[in-house]
Amino acid sequence: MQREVTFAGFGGQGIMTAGKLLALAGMAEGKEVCWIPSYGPEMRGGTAYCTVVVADRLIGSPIVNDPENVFAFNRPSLDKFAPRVRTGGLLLINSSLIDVRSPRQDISQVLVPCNDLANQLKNGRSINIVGLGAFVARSGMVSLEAQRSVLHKEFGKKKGDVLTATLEVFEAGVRAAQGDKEAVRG
Amino acid sequence: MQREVTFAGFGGQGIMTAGKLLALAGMAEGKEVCWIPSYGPEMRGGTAYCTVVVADRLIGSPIVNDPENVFAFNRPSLDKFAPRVRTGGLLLINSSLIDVRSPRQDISQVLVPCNDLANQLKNGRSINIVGLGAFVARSGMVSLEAQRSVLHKEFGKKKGDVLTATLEVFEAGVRAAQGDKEAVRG
Amino acid sequence: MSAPTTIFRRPEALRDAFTHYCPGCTHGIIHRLVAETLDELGLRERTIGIAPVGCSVLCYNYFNCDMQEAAHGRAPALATGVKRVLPDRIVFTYQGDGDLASIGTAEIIHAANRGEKFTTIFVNNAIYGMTGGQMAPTTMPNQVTTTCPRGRDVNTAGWPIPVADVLAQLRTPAYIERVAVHTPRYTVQAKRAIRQAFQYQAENRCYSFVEVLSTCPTNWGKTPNESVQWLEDVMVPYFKLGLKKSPDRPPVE
Amino acid sequence: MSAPTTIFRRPEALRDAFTHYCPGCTHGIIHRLVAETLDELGLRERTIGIAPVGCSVLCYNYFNCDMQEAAHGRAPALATGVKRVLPDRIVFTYQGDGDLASIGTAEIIHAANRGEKFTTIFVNNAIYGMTGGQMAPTTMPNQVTTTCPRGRDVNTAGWPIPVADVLAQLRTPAYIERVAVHTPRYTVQAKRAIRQAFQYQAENRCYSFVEVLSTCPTNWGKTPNESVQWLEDVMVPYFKLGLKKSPDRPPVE
Amino acid sequence: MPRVQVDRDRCKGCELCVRACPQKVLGISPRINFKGYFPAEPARPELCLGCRICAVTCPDVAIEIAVHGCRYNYFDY
Amino acid sequence: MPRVQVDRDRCKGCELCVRACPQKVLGISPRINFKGYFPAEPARPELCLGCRICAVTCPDVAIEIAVHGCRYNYFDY
Amino acid sequence: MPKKLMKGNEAIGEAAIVAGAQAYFCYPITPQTEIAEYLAKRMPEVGGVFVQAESELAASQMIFGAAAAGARVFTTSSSPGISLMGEAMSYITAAELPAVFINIIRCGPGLGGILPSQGDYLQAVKGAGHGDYKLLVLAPSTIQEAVDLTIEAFRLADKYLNPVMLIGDGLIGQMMEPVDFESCVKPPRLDCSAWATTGCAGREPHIVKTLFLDPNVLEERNRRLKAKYERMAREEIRFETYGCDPPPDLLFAAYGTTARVVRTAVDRLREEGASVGLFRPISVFPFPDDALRQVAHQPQVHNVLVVEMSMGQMLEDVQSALQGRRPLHFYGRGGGNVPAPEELIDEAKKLLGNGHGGKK
Amino acid sequence: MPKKLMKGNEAIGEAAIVAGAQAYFCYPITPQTEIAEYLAKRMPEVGGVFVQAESELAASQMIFGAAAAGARVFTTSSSPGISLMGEAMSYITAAELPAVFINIIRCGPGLGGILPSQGDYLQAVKGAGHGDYKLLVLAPSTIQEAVDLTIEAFRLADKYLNPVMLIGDGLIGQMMEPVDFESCVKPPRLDCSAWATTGCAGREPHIVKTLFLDPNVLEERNRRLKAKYERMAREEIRFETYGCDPPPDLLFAAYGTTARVVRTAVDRLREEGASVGLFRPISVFPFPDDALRQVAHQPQVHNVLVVEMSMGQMLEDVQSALQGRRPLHFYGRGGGNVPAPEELIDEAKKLLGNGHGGKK
Ligand SMILES: Cc1ncc(C[n+]2csc(CCOP(=O)(O)OP(=O)(O)O)c2C)c(N)n1
Ligand SMILES: Cc1ncc(C[n+]2csc(CCOP(=O)(O)OP(=O)(O)O)c2C)c(N)n1
Ligand code: SF4
Ligand code: SF4
Ligand code: SF4
Ligand code: SF4
Ligand code: SF4
Ligand code: SF4
Ligand SMILES: [Mg+2]
Ligand SMILES: [Mg+2]
Repeated sequence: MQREVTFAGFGGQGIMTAGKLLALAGMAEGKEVCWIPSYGPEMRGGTAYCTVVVADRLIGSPIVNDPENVFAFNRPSLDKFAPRVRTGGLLLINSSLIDVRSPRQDISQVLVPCNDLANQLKNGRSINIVGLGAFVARSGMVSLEAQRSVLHKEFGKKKGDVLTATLEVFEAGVRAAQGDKEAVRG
Repeated sequence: MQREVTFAGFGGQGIMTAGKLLALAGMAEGKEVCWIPSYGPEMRGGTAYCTVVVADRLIGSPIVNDPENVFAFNRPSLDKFAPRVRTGGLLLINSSLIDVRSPRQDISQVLVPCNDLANQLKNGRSINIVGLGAFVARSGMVSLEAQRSVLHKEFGKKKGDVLTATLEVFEAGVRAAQGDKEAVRG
Repeated sequence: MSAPTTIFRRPEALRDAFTHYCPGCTHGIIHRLVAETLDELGLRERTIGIAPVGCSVLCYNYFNCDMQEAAHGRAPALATGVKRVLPDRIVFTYQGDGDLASIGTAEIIHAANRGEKFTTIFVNNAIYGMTGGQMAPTTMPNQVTTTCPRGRDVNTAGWPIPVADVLAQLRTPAYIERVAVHTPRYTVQAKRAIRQAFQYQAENRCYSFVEVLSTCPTNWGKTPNESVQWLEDVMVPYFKLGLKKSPDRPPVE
Repeated sequence: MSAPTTIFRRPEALRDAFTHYCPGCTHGIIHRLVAETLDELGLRERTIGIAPVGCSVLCYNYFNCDMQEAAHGRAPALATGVKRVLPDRIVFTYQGDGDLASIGTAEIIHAANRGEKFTTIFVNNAIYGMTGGQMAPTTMPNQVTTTCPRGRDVNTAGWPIPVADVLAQLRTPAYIERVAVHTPRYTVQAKRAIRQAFQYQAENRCYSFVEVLSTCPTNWGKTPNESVQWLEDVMVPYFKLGLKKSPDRPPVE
Repeated sequence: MPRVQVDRDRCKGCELCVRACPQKVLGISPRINFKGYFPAEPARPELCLGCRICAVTCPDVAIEIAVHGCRYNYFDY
Repeated sequence: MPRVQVDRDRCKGCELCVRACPQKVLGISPRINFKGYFPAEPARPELCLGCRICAVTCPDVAIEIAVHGCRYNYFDY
Repeated sequence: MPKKLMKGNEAIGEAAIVAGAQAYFCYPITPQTEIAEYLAKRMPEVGGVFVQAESELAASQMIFGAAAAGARVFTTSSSPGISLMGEAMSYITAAELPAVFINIIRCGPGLGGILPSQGDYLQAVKGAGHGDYKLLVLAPSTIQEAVDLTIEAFRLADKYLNPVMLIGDGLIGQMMEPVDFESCVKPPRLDCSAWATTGCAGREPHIVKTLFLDPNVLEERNRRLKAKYERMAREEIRFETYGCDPPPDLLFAAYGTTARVVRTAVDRLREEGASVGLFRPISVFPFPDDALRQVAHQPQVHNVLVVEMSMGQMLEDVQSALQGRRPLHFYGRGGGNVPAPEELIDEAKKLLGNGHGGKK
Repeated sequence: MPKKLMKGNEAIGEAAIVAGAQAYFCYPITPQTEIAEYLAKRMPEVGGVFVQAESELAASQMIFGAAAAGARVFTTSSSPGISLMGEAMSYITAAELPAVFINIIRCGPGLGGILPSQGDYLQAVKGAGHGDYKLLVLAPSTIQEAVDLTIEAFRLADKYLNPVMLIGDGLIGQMMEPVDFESCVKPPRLDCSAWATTGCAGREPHIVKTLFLDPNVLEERNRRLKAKYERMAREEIRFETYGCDPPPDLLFAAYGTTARVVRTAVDRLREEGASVGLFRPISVFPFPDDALRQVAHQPQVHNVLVVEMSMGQMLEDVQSALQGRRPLHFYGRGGGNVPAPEELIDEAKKLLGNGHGGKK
């Protein structure tokens, strides 16, 4: 069994970190994992994306052209990756910044207002964690417990309320995905 | 038919030029010629030598390990090259600077007091031309006429009495070789 | 009422392209000054620019004149090649501090010393921008970068190289000046210097070199306005601005 | 009558080898000064010298201490590698003007600027000796060489690079001096400077650099004594001798 | 009267012009532009002197300035 | 009395010492040495001051100087 | 220590530390700069030397100096930077010193791009520098293998007194995978007291050099190097086969990340019943030509398909090894494109279509 | 003009002038410095550009700039200097510009020595630089051929918009032979108005670059280069055979000066009645592998003996070409030693001794 997701958005949205946290959760579950970044031109700006593969045996190709899951954090990412989602796969859309959906009928689409949720919790920079919560909750690619314990481990060392704040936005994401009324099934 | 000579001596004795003049004479006679220098370490001093090949067909190997003729202008050159002269070949020795002969019995040896002859003619720097005269006269590798005409062509352009002086030492060399009483036959 | 007169607009020598530079990065200002100069002196159509490797590698897409892209640090060698075979054209290199003051040290010094008749615009932003913020030869003492995470230690990495001052020690006649573009007051001076540099070239006088202090908000980890302040507070006192050498000065002191 | 006292003899740090240098070439004097210094300061047994590519490439056969031979121009990079891993050893590079001021420009400038704690002996003989007399960056105006057969034309080849002066512009503390060895009067000064340079290194103070004006009778086409005169008449007036920088001066002016 | 114009989609919202304008003419728009930046805009256009300081400051040549009638050059550029 | 000694086979006959000696002690030997050079030799040894100028001058460290008894250092070296 | 999720570049940096590297000299270039950034932090922590050089050329010469002084040293770069190290490679090999070079290859030629590539294979195995010299070249295909081979590279450099190069395409540098440093063994400290330039107290001076004016002496050294490479060919061949027992109808040959893509294609093709296998060279110099022949020349093998992120470089070695005895096919991607398993499956099917073990 | 007795280096310099070279950038190094010295005099006489650069690296980048500006340009060096030009070779090829590199090879690796060698063969034909690029490489074996191929190099560089390299061992540079410039044809001036950067008056700006951020665009360029090399392999194969009709029992393969030594050995062996011949590649990239196979795979040919002044470099190309179908032998000299005819005769006799056409 091999599962994949591509997180895509602006540079600075924390896309890469979200992927890394997910991969760590996969590892915590004893799975094989692989995190593959896009590393664009040697300069600032533009879109960034990463793909995470979690599998129960050695991972062959790190290149996944038709990922099972895609999370588009901004419009250019939606345009680029929505057509690639594998038939039957899942497309998550950051509805705070994207006001359209993919015309595809053969995939599931879930809208998550990442920026709005993060802003509501006065943690505007954590849209990636909101997204991670929503993605894990919806895809089950790793267990929520594994993901939470990774967050504890990674943010526990940070000073101040970082851990609490992070868990808060994570759970907001989880709830959004679980209680999502706007989900569109293909 | 292919004929070869190696001229060897100190850097500064004009060895390379003598070889070049010989090669030009070969060319003037319509032969194939090749002039191969030793190009030692990237620095001054030490011994220098060059080999000239004159042939009536395309010259293959420019490397001649057992030349037919050798002209040793100083002692280290004698030590190095005398053993290599082909059996039946000719060894010319600048007896002004070298007071020994090769113990070999299978070659001809000719003594030419190059420095003395040059000095006698107040042209101490032309020991190479003395040697060239002696060599051509003795070996017949090119004709004396061809060699003389090359000297005319090469030194005729120079200002002053250079040509006259050059021809003078050349002829001294020629005479020395022709009238050599000390020649040792192997 | 008469039609309005536009008193500030994009120069013709700058293409109408959206640049890839980060918000507030002063590479953009320097581009504009060069382009304005080419327009004002009427040089654009006989100019060949050489792009470096660095954030400004893509300047070949922005300058509206013939352009070449060099290998990292080698722009002065390319420019030498171009100018020698096309002596009546205008040639300039546009180079960052990693490009010019690190890997390309030999090339810039020798082009300047041969007195190649081209112009160099040297963008000193105290960091390697394109590769994500490593230490440059011009990184300030104690400045943190990804390859000096504890701040530049002058005991092991040395002091920032004052390139313009070093080049000015060469005896070959040249025009060398250091300027900045972080506020309009400085930008006006920078414009004058860049114009002067191209002017000398157009007159076939000498090699000309303008070092421009520039910001890199992204890799300095500062907002554009904070960056302007940092440049003023930290870089300007160290990298003394002004004319370092002029071709009117005799070659040997 | 008591036994005679020898008041001048070959230093221990100079092997008893016949050098390949041409008659009258002052490379030999500079070798001796370095060797005497190593002896006098007691450094020989913990010294690593780096030979250049140039006439002095074979100096690894002459100095009686550990030696490495670098690629052309790269001695300062090798020295950096050695000194960084063996900080308590004494390291020096011995380099010619082609080696140091042409192909190795970037390496010398950056080693000096990082303040690497080694010593450079820079032999400026205004020519490429080893390869048979081509133009060097320090070849004098109008001097004839095989690659400037009409004499160095400062309009196309630029003026000779005054390396010591250029390096002195770097802000990193260093000891930099220019000396000559064509007559004993100068040689005595040169010896003092070389000793000072190694002294600073032994004290772990700074990078130290001594530029030594030297003759190349063979490629200058002059006798040794004519060469001495030419050095005095032509090189000394241009390459100003003396202290250019001392570590006691503060790094930023 | 001078007129300062900011090209919304060329502006990267760096705020250099905002700080540079001696008249505080410029402010930041609350609406994101095509490239995802919050661009500058003339918030108090009536105060503009046409001094060109903002334009000289802008790294993205996003500002154009026009005047009606005569104008005074505050600095040579 | 100072004694200047030239190592015949190490000397390359460059004549730098000949010119440098203030006392004109040194001259060039008419006999070629092992390496093919005409080496320097003390022509007027009795004039030698032991000043070491010749030795400091020699690029080939071919000169050794010894003194009997006390000596005066003309220069520090 | 449990497994750590690490970026290839950082893992390589840590591996060098585990291997006891004492000095690292570098110049930044994407996609390998994280090695430098990581070591800028780590080297001082372990008392090692970190120097950002003025160029790749200088960095490669600094390791020359430090290696001659007896230190365990390395440098890293990516394609354009590696092209500036050819001089040093030749010199260090000539001087018979241990040193490690790492090339995280990006797409070329020229400035090219920063995306992954295998376009520097020939440069690595045939020689960026001049003269008769070779590097021992290793090509990992996972981050763990990059770690293991980095450490191995230091050991082999010492064993042969010859530089060793690790080549990884950009993905090897940029991916994250879990790595385990627990089983890593630090190579013993090399005894270099017989030649290192450390000061001559109590012994004769050491000279490290590459100039040999006597042709016979230099020739002798040339022959010694040659003998070294022949020994490597006997002792250091490394490769892996996958799906080769029983012998496949179609044999893929690929290395590095590309080999992983092939592996996925092989898995999928085999699920569909196709007879395919993979031969993966790990040492690319010495190239496992005998081993490849042994697999490929079995009668069941009808076709060989080389896959590379290049226009065909390892292809030359495979071609030479196969001696024209099997039809040889090539599938290459360039410009930073990584072949996808689907492309390889399509390619394979074309070759299998002719009735030899293809999907029936 | 009658034949002139010229040193190879000077003849090459003159040939470049005859070929219409407009600019030459160089750095001195033995054994090719005479090219620079000759051109320092000659270029100004013909209105051309002569610049002594600060290094080989700079010289190679100067020709990059000048080539992009539309000039006919070249540089020359010897082994260590060539190792500093790998970056430029990769860039100039990527930018698809014509330029000529000349390597008068000395013995290596490292500083090595200055005597003749063929030890940079692999560097020349496989790639000193990074990325998928190739030079067209020609190897003369007489001074006249050096002249002819130098001129040809300029023509081919224009034809393919790709750098061309001439490789000669040190003897090619240092020997004197008579040369004839009369029959030389200057290649026509290339029309580069479509891409050269000469100022954009009256047209859109030209951009000469090698950075292509879009992988598909870069891949497309990679494929275009590859197609170019395939075209070279069809159109530019050059070789010579000697004593191959009827097919010899023992076939020598050698190039450059070495081929001349072989020729002498062949002559002498044939005088003794032995059946020997020579295959001499003149273009070494593209390598004449088909042609070599056609000769070597004839049933009469029992052995192939490669002779090089190296430890076996062209050997790799011959091996690949022969496909293991003929026993392949190697005789190499290093360190600056040039094989003598006698050595080759001895070597040949060992192989001929087994009854196949040897001296009876
Ligand atoms: C030979 C080589 N080495 C390294 C690099 C990687 N590289 C690209 S840009 C750059 C530095 C850019 O810094 P700078 O010149 O200061 O320009 P900036 O981006 O700051 O404007 C480096 C090291 C390269 N492309 N080529
Ligand atoms: C990369 C490289 N380029 C060129 C050379 C050839 N070369 C050897 S020494 C030398 C110049 C020597 O001149 P300098 O450094 O001034 O030393 P000198 O002989 O004058 O003491 C050159 C160009 C080389 N060996 N390696
Ligand atoms: S990284 Fe720095 S230099 Fe580069 S564009 Fe951004 S701000 Fe400007
Ligand atoms: S060539 Fe010049 S520098 Fe070299 S040894 Fe001779 S005189 Fe000295
Ligand atoms: S022109 Fe002057 S006053 Fe008007 S907006 Fe710009 S800076 Fe402000
Ligand atoms: S300076 Fe330019 S880019 Fe920056 S906010 Fe103002 S208009 Fe926008
Ligand atoms: S010691 Fe002085 S006086 Fe005596 S020979 Fe030497 S230079 Fe002359
Ligand atoms: S200076 Fe030395 S080498 Fe020269 S002549 Fe005098 S003793 Fe001989
Ligand atoms: Mg910068
Ligand atoms: Mg010199």
